[in-house]
Amino acid sequence: MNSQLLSLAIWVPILGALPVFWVGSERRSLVRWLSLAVAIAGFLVTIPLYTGFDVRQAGMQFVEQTPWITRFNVQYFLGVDGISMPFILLNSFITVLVVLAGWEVIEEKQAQYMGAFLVMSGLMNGIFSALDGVLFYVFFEASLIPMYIIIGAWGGPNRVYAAFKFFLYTLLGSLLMLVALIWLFLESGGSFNILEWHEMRIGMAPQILIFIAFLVSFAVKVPMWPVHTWLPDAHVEAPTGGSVVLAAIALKLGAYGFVRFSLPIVPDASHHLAPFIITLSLIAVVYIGFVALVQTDMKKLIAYSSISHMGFVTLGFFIFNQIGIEGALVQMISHGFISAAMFLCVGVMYDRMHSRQIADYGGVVNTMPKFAALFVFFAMSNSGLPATSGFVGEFMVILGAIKFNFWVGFAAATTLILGAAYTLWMVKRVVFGEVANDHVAALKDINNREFLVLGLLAVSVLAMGLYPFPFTEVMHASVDNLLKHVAVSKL
Amino acid sequence: MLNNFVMPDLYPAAPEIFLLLMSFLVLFVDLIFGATHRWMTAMLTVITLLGCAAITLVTSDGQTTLTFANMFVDDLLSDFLKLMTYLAVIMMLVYSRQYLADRGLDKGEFYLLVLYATLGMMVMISAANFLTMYLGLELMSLSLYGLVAIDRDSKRATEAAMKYFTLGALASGLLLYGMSMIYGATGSLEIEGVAQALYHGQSEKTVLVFGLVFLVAGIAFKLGLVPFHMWIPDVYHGAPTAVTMFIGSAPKFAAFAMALRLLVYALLGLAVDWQKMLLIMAVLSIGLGNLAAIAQTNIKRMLAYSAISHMGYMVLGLMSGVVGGQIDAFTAINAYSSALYYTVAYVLMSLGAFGMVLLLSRAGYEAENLEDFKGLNKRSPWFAAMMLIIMFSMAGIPFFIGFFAKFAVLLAAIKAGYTAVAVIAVMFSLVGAFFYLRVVKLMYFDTPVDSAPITAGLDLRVLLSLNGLAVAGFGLFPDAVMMVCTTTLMRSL
Amino acid sequence: MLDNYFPILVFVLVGLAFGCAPILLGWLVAPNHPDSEKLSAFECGFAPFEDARMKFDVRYYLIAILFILFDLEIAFLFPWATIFKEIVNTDAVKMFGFVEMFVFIGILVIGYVYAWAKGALDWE
Amino acid sequence: MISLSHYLILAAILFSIGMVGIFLNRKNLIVLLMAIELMLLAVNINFVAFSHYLNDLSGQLFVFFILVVAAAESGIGLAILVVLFRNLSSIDVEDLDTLKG
Amino acid sequence: MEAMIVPFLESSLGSLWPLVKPVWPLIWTLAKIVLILAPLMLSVAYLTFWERKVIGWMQVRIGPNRVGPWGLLQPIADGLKLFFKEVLFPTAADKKLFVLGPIMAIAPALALWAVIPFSPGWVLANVDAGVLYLLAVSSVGVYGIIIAGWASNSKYPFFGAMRATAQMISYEVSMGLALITVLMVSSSLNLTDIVNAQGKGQFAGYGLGVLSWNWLPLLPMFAVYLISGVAETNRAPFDVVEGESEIVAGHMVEYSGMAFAMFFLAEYANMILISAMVSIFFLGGWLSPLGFLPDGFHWMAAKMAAILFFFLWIRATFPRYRYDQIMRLGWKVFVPLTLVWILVVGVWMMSPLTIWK
Repeated sequence: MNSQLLSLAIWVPILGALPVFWVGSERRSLVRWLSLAVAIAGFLVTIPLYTGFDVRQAGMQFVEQTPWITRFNVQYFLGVDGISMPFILLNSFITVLVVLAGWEVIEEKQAQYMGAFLVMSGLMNGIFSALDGVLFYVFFEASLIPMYIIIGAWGGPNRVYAAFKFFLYTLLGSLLMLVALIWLFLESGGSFNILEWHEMRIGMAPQILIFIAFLVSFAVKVPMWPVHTWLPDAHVEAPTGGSVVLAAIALKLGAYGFVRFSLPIVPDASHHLAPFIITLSLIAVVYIGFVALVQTDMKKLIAYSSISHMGFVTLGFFIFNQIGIEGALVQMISHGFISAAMFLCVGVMYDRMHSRQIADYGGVVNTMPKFAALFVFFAMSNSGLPATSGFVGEFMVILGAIKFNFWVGFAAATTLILGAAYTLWMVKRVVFGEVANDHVAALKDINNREFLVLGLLAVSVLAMGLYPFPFTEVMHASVDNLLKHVAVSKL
Repeated sequence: MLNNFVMPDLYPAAPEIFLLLMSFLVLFVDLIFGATHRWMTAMLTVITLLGCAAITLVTSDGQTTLTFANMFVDDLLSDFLKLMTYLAVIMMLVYSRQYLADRGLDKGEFYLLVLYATLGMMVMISAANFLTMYLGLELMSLSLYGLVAIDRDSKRATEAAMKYFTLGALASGLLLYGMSMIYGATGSLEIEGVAQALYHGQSEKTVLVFGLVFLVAGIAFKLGLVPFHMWIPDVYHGAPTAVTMFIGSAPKFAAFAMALRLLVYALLGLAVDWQKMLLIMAVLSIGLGNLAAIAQTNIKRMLAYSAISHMGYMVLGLMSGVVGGQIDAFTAINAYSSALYYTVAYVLMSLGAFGMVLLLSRAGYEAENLEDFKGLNKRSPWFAAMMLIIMFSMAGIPFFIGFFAKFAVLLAAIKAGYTAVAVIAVMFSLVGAFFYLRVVKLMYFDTPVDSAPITAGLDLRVLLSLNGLAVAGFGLFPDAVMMVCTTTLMRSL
Repeated sequence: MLDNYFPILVFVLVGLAFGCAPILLGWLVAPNHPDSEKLSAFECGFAPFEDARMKFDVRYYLIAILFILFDLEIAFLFPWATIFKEIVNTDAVKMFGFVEMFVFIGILVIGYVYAWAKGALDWE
Repeated sequence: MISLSHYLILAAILFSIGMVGIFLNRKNLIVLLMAIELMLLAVNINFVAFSHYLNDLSGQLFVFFILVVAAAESGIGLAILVVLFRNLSSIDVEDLDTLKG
Repeated sequence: MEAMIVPFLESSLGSLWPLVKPVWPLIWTLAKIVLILAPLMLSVAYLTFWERKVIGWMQVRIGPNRVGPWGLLQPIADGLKLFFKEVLFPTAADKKLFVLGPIMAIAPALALWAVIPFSPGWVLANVDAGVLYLLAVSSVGVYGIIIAGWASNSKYPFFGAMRATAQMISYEVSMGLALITVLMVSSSLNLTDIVNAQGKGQFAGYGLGVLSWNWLPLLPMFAVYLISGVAETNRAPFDVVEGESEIVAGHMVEYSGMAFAMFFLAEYANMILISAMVSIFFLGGWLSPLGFLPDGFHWMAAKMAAILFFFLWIRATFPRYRYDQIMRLGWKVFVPLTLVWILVVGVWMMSPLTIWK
């Protein structure tokens, strides 16, 4: 079945960005509405992916396959399974929110800002749907360009440093992946088809090398401790929209890479090195949790919290059981909503106060009650409060971890405490208490647009927390399939 | 003895002959109308090149034809490279029209030297004998020396010309010495003859390898590989930008042809020996080129170092054709076509990058410092985007042609078993990404220092846009160019 | 064959000796009473106040370069001229041998005309 | 009797002198031009010697062309030198220091 | 002749002969060289005398007439005078080069005679590349002048040398091009062959050898070669190099005594050489002009004398050219003329009307 849906998901936003660029920043309202239209169109074309998805099928769906570079047998090969499909929806959805979030706050070069996000969105859909190694890599790298521009052009005072750090760190990783991809191509006798690679037999030594090459790439992207240092910088300096996309989608790319490449292609190496990854993940969960505690900058705090949460994801992948992996995937989606929401909340405050320092705030609830309510709700879900989506993922991963090894599970579980500690402590300092200063006193509550954005996210978080079945349902078959792959040695 | 003479077939050399004849016309037209109607000279030059292209296309039959007593070869490779050369030269001429006019450099000699340099490149591309190779090389080099010094009042340009001349002459000396040794060892000056002699193995290895060392050194000089790269930064920096653009574009095709014809067509039997040399030089070039580029504040100098590193990547492809001394047609074509593709991609990007420098320059002002790119996005979002494309392409980021060029070369290298080298190469391309990113940073993140409006003519704007879009377009659809490169080599090797 | 050149070598040496000997003899035989006036450079009664090796007209360079080009043309013409009779008497190359060299000369003439028109041959 | 290797060694020595002249010469650009000529002449010796011993005329033919090119090269070299001298009022190698980096 | 001398020496030297034998070729060559040089030097000496006489007669005066009968010992007196003059080395001069200058001027002027054939077999070295040798070595003479001018480190010599060099190389071009036509019709680089080739032809068959010589069919080239020869030796009217009234004596200003004499000798030796070359290339060398007269050295001598007279004649007749006129004549008249004539000769030889079979 050759459907055009995935192509639409990729190219509608990218091509839609062209008129946005062309309109230019002078005609602001036209640019906004046009961008919004493109973003919504981009989201709408992804909905059939969910509605038309066959949950019983483990393989790839909505497959598109045409030759691209015949010289190297590279194909324009797209397809989604239960693992990748939700991310496409998530990404397209978040894009709509990002466009909305940048509605008024971005004053300079708005067309380029919006356009960059639309392009970014298309490229990321490409990453999630690419089933060809080169195609994946191409999307993976290309997505750096808009992000680099977004951070550098609309970011904070230290944006240039952050942008370079972001770009070079990520590039560093992906370059090694390129070598690994080429190696796999040659080893497989001339194919870049990821699905064929899944069936390939590879010796242990090359497996380890390939695993490491992929690990460097994806670990930087996730980011895992100790290559996470670019993330706080990037998050802090990026404009709100940038942070949102980074946290909600870009980080998932790395984790997704593990599931698509590392685990099925080199399962033996994965098993072999799993303790190492688990250790790193736990360090991320625990140590980074502590680091987050001492942050004075809200964005930085959320950034560290993201690292910590992503540690959960990698942990879930490398304990090799159904519930762990599914939990990790749920955690990824949930984190996509929650971190997006958190950054948007910070963005809302930043737009008014131009400060992200916790110390500059206090008693926000007094002047912005609607906002405070939402903020507190998101903070709760970030710390894994039951009935929010954050709880579901974390709980599943912890369960899986305990199945795997009690102490691992135990260490992971500390995140519930730590998460609650740093998030809620921040909320307490920012939202509650006396009005700290005149600036806070002068704050205006969120407008309808902001309310719409945050509200949509709140609904999603709540829905996923209360009834995660629609999400887990689509994953089930694919995760099953994945585990089967991982279980079989390829030596 | 004279009775054995056979009239050479002039047909395969039709483009060269046409260019030569037309150059006389250009010469006299410039002499008569030059003072008042310089545009006629320029126009005729472009027409000449277009005519050459037409002739090359029409006479291209895909067959390998030797003529002039086996000194001159017309095969698909030569046709392709020549067409690319014309394209690069025409683009250079369009790009630099305004620049030259503003600085009073659009003398008749400029166009003539460009034509003769082009002729030299064409002869190099079609050379089937050491003699023709050398003559083509010198015709090209001598014209280029003259071009660099065309701004007679510029201290920098003349100094650059002197350096270029000295090192260029040294390079041809090395090359010749190598040729003489190989001639002595094989008894033939013909590329085919040398290959035959090597194949039959009746030549003395010591003399051969001794000659090879010099030959490779000469080629490396012309390609600008470390440690024979000293001239590149100074010449790129010192020469008028239009000339820098010329040096940085079309001659790379000729240099590629030279490397391919001498090393692969003639000395494939010594592949194991020259591979080692190329390997070292490639790694050094990639390393030093990328590292030194970081320290530059002048964009022409930066691009010069970037050229060094790019040639390093190209050579990476060139040296991957033979694995462990075993010649396998598929591997060879794969490797050489990747190098060819890299060259094409590089020239396209290089033209665009220098085109940007020309775009920002205006009468009495050289926009050749990196500072001049500050805030370009505010001055002209469109051209900032073009430069962004070119820079990312040079850095090897997809979806641009530069990525696929690197990809092809890396693939060839890994296929030949140079995985470690490939890893080093990609690591240095990370270093390289840094300085390309810096240009993007200047354009997008900084505020303009120079807020003068861009005054470049419509021709430049249109061509630059097309150039940028081509870099992107050939990245989205890289197959066509790749296949052309592969087919060309397949039918010519 | 090289034997033929032996007398030439001897003659060259004799020529050199012939150049040295009289100077040496003259130096030995002739009086030698130098003084500073005698040894100063020839001028119009003034002491020379700058180095005599000064800048000189660029046209001398031009002449030198033109000379090289034409001299080389002659170098190419020599072998051709020497066998021209043979060329004329061989039907296979008769026309070619003739036309080819005039193509060569023609190209040079074009350059020559260009140089003339550009004023490279004018002394004033 | 003089054998091929004698010629080759002579050529190698001349070639080395030429190369050393280019690299070690810090004084005068004219010397540089002469060093280049020397290199080319060394190559010519090589070609002629090989040509003689291989009994193959093409090597001597090559020499002819090398001579021409060498002349053209020195023509260009001199021309550049003159222009350089006009700008710099010096032909010392050490004064070529505008371009650095 | 060698065949006669060797047995004689063998018998007279007896046991000493084995000692002499290895160097015998050298001795024999030296003897021949002396046989060439001695008359040459004598000719040079008396050429100066003759020059003064001829010019004297043309200007209706007597010329040298005091030293010896009819003044015949005048050149000897001049030579002796120069011999005892002080040789000065100016302080500013580069001593080594200063000495080298005159040597470089005279050595090639003499060495060139090695290949000049005076009559059949009368040649020191009958080499096949004679013309090339002539061209090559005659170019070396330029070095003598330029070295002298440079070494003197004085303005007049410097200018003189620059002028001389430019002029000499300019006319070398037209001489070389003119020579091409000679080579085309004679098909050899060997001077003896070139002379012999002139003995054949339609007119030579009728006994009118003089009309078969190259000067007639190549008349313009003959003129070009002759005039270029005058310019090449820096003789009047092309003597701007040493033009007394302009730059005193050009490159020779700082020279005195024997050093000066060397330049002088070189100039006159060159004159004689040019006349020999003109005779060989265009006037049939030792060939007799009319069939019934025997060939021989006397013809060669007569032709050279005639050309030398021409040299002296034009010196007495023409005013000095301006430098720019000299360059114009060389580059704008002679070069195109010779190029055209090469074409003419080429077409002529291709056509059925060719007189060179």
